[in-house]
Amino acid sequence: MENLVQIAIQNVNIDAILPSLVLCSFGMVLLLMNAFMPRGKSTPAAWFSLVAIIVTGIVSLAAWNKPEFGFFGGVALDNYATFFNIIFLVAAGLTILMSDDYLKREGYPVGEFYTLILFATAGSMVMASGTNLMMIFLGLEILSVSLYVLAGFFRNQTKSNEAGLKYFLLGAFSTGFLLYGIALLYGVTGTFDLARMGEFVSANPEAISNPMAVAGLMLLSTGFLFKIAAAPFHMWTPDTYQGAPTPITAFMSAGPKAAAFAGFIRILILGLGSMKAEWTSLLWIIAVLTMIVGNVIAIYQTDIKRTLAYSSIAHAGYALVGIVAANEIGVSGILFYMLAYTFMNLGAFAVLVLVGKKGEENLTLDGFAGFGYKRPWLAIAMVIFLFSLMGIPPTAGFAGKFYIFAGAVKAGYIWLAVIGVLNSAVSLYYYLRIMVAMYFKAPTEEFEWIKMSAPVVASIVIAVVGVLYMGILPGGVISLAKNALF
Amino acid sequence: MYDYLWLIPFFPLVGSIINGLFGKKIKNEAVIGGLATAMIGLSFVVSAGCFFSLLNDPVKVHEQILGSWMSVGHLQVEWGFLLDPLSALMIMVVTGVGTLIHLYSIGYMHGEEGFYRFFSYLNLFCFCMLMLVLGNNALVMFIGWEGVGLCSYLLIGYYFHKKSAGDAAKKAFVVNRVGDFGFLVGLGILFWTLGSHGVWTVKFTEIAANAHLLGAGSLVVTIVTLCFFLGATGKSAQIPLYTWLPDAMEGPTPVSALIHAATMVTAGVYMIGRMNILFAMSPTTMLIVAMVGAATAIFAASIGFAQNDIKRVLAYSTVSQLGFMFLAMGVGAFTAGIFHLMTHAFFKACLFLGSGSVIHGMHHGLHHAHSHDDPQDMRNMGGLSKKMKITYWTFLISTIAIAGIPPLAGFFSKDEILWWAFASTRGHWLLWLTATGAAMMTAFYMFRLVSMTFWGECRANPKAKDHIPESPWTITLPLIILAGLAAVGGFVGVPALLGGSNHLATFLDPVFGHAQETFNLSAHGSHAAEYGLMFFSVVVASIGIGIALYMYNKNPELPGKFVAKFPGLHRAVFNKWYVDEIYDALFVNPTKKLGTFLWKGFDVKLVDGVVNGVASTIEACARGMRYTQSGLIASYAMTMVIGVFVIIAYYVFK
Amino acid sequence: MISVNYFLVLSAILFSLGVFGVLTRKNSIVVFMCIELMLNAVNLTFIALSRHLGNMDGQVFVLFVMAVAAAEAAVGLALMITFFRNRESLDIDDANTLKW
Amino acid sequence: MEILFFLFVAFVAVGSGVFVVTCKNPVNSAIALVNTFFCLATCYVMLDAPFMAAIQLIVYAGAIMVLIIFVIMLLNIGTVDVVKSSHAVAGGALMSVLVAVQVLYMLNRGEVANIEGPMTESAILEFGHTELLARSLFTEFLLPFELTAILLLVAIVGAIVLAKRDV
Repeated sequence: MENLVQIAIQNVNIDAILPSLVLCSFGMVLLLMNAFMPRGKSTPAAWFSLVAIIVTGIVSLAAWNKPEFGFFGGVALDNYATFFNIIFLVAAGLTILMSDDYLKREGYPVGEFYTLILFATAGSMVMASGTNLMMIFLGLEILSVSLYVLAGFFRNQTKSNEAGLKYFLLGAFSTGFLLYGIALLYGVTGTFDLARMGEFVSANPEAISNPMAVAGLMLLSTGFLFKIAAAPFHMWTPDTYQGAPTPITAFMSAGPKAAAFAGFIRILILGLGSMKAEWTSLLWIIAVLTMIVGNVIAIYQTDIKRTLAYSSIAHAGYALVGIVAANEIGVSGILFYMLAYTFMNLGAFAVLVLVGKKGEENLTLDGFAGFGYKRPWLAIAMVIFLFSLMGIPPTAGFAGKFYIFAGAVKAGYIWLAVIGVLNSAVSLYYYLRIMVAMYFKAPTEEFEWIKMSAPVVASIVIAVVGVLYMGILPGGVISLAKNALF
Repeated sequence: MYDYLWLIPFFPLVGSIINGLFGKKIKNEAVIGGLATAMIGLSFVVSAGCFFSLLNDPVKVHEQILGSWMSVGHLQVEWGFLLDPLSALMIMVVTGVGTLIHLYSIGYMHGEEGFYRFFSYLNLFCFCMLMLVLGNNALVMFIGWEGVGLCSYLLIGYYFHKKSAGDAAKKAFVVNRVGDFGFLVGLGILFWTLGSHGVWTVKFTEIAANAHLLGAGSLVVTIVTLCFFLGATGKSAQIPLYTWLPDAMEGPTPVSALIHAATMVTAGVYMIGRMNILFAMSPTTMLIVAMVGAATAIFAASIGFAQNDIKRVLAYSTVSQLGFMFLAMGVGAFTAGIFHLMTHAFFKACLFLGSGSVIHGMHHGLHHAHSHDDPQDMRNMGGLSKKMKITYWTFLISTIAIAGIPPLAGFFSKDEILWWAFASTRGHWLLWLTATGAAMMTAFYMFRLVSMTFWGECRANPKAKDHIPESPWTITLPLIILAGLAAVGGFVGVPALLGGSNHLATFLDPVFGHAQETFNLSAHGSHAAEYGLMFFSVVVASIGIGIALYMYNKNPELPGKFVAKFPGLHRAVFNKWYVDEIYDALFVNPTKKLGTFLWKGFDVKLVDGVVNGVASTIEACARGMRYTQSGLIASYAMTMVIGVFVIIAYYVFK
Repeated sequence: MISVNYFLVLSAILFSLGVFGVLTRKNSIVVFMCIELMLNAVNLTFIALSRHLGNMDGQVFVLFVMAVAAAEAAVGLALMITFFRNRESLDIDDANTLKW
Repeated sequence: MEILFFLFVAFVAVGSGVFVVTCKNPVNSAIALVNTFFCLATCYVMLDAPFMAAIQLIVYAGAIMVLIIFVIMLLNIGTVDVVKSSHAVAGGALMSVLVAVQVLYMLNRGEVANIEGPMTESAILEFGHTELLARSLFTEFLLPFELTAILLLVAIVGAIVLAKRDV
């Protein structure tokens, strides 16, 4: 029995889980803090959680180029994980910045909101650093359970309820498929550990053609594609994104999506690299379908939040192109794109938070009429985000798409790249409508004063800087992303 | 001097930022306009410095690298500028004409709401255009390429409270994006194909140096160049993507002059010039370029016959002249194309600004008379030569220039194009004939314009008649300078036949010479033939002028008779040969559009047809697909199960 | 010791039954119970495979799946309660304000 | 003999599963689901996993199902559930049959790996199932075990935030 304890202790490497550990600790302290705070005061919680994000960020950055492994190979805090950790933290930080005023406006100043965001981020980190299906699954569940709650956070609002319930039922349903996939892969390879799984599959090539392995791969992909919001598993996305509180929509479209990509890429390349032929051909179709579905349906939307929800589906499609390419440029392109998307999408949502009125009104195109002249600075920021979403140079969105499509072209998927470019031409249509409303429409009614608060403005400024920096000088970030490949 | 290259786009950018951010606070028009003009003026000074250094420099290609932008594998993309004779000439045109138009705008836009916005956009446009021209690789060029589209969008929609302006702006942007898509796809294929030969690059110099890897006349090079050409047709308003340009006249007149005549619309021509070696490698593409150019030239010219809006005539004229440039590029007369680009920038800018001056005066007069007549309608004009002397004379000079009467600028450039179209190794007499016909029409409609506007009796509202003033000096000074350039600008390219030495061709030889030598692109013919053609084109132009004078000046009632005699023909021309309607019938959802068609009569536009057609198809898809999103959890779950089933069925059972 | 395949087949049948329930039931609590049925079917697969392969990993995973199921049950039922408070219904077809 | 016993258990499991998805009354469904859980627990015992069987009963039948039944009672929705329109049922039936056929086919064609790990029958007899499980759980899977704590914490916080009435 003592042997066992020794074995366990030898393998406990706190450094390998330090970022998520720190974040969880902060989360628990915050939980206690909330318990003793007077009700209806969430601002201290917001600031505290920002501190948590910053401290965790420092801790994460300290791990750059100093990979740590531990827990019987279950955790790898390598550069890949660190890069994604930073993405999650940026997403969470920007979300927290834009949330406080929003929560007050909507009448839910509840500190637990931030606790849940912290835990969701910790779950994402576990997904990014897990090298074991069990770890990745648990990270995914911590993330999902937090998100179910956050999506339905406004418990008296019908829309929010509905968003939470839909997300929950469909998410749990997809968990069933994901688990079945994991079980089948376990049955074929006898392990959950990705490295051992990879060794086993390459040592036993007949496993590749084993229908159980293939079915396992596909079911597992289904689970992840659901979280990524790829067609045809995207159906929950628009409804949930529209109904969820706006900052949470922003958060969901950036952080958790990146987390799903992080886990998915690691599983595919590390664990199932030998089955590349299968998963590239699957994801090829899925990517095309996702891009088309997202972009085409978005055209017919009038609610801006819903439009952005569809656009986020389309962006998931672009990022999937990078997985199909599965080469250095493509995968580092995904890392880059996820960070870029975090900035541009959260920025756009931050503007939406400002423009919206209580009860999420004002989020149709009319709400933006004449915006460009009434609020020129905000409008310029919005234009920058929209440009980045469209993929117009010199913004981060262009650079990201460029890398991903260059990766696809280099891997020989030229048609995929062409379809991608064509899709981003289509996407122009609905982004442009927002710009037309902002610049070429007179305000329909007297424009209400937007209450600008420092934190939201800060989040917009950070996002603008991020988008422009990554667009004009993407070299730094992309070389980091390249270093981050495992 | 070359170290200061980066300053050229930098100045307008600074001006744009300052005006954009602080213009609202500055308020003072003189400061705002002065600043913007000074910034582009400084660019012009630096450009001139670079240009003249280059002129006396034996090394003709200079690059300035500011820093690394993106690196992808072996591909290094830099923030870099390229100065060679072609870009040197272009920056001179852009900054020179740009400065004059900025100056002009101070007077023209006086008192407009959002004065600062206008100058901010205008400077931003210059920045983007200079990035386009100076970029040393295709991606920097693409920034400019997108950027000019954006600025054009913003400026066309400047009068945003007018719905038509917003629609026109959107149309221009969307059509341009169709072209941009072609550009990107072409670039992607080029990049990939060169990459498969081990050369990963988007730099123009390296593309030119390695183009031979693609193989002359190969299918790849044809596809690549056709994609690029699609990009060019979007930006330069060629068939089939041309009709955004006439609509773009919704923007303020200086914008029409700068963007939709002198600079942005020539970007396509410039791009073909940049990639000349690739185009030279594909005779098929060259032929298509030439045919599209010639067709556009004659087609747009014929539409110009029957327009009554002064700016629309000029817009169709621009489309037509751009057609000439493409024809030149298509028959291998790269120098002639660029030459015509330059002279066209002078006289067309002058014409637009002149029309602006006329509109300005008419507006003033009509305003005085409290009349709501359209100040742009030529049927309300006439006899303005006495009221606006400077405007009249500069306008006339430019008109003669565009008509191709020697020794004004348009003659030399147009004649060179016609000669190449006839005698080049890639030319054909049909191309020549079409172009000559277009030249005759040009002379005709331009003189029709002049006589309706300036000659004869004034048909304006009697109260307005006496209150049409000449414009202030900020407006007339640019007119005088541009008219001067339109008069003498042609002498840089006097052909050898007339005792000139064609400085321009010599100057541009480092850019085009290689391709022209390698692929034997030259025009050969006897001197007699050359003289003959030259003479013939002058005669043809004169005939055009003559008819116009006869119909509109001597016998003002004749056009009416003509219309009465050939009503069908006139209506066909008046309605732009019904192309719009054909497009509609083909592309637009017939049931939905039938009502609109009957309601709007014959006034539906071509690209509206295509754009709306494609858009409505996509929208129909969107509408249909949207209903899959039923909001019902069970159906979502069903979709997921079907998805899983299909995926597994395919992979497990295949 | 009977063959692992028997258990796998039983698990597959239960899984499909769960899918059937999710697709056809309207009461969200029942839908959730059907999802639980699916998860249990997978658990059986895990344990059977674990026994067959002779390593404990699968059974440990089942422990975690149970924890996840418990967590989801708590959150899911809370969501259903709030939904019920707003709509006086648990019918998933009533969750239809967000669409198109 | 064992096989017969298994078949019986399987039959009961599937039968109660059918009840779960067809009973109109949610309470009946819940009871049927508990029955299925019992059958599964029996299967676990047959698979030499008595500890898992116990956990199955305690956690699933004991905790989760009680929670579900509690909520059903709380919301007092005894018999209101209506089954969907017949074509929805037909579609669901078709798809689930297809999925079943597919999975069975896949199981038929596929092969489970033939690895004989350390957890043999003799090992189980020697150390006991619970100890083997604990060894695994507290060494190799220590971290996931800790993570479940976070997961449950999140769930508790979330449930409280959602379900309480006042802010």
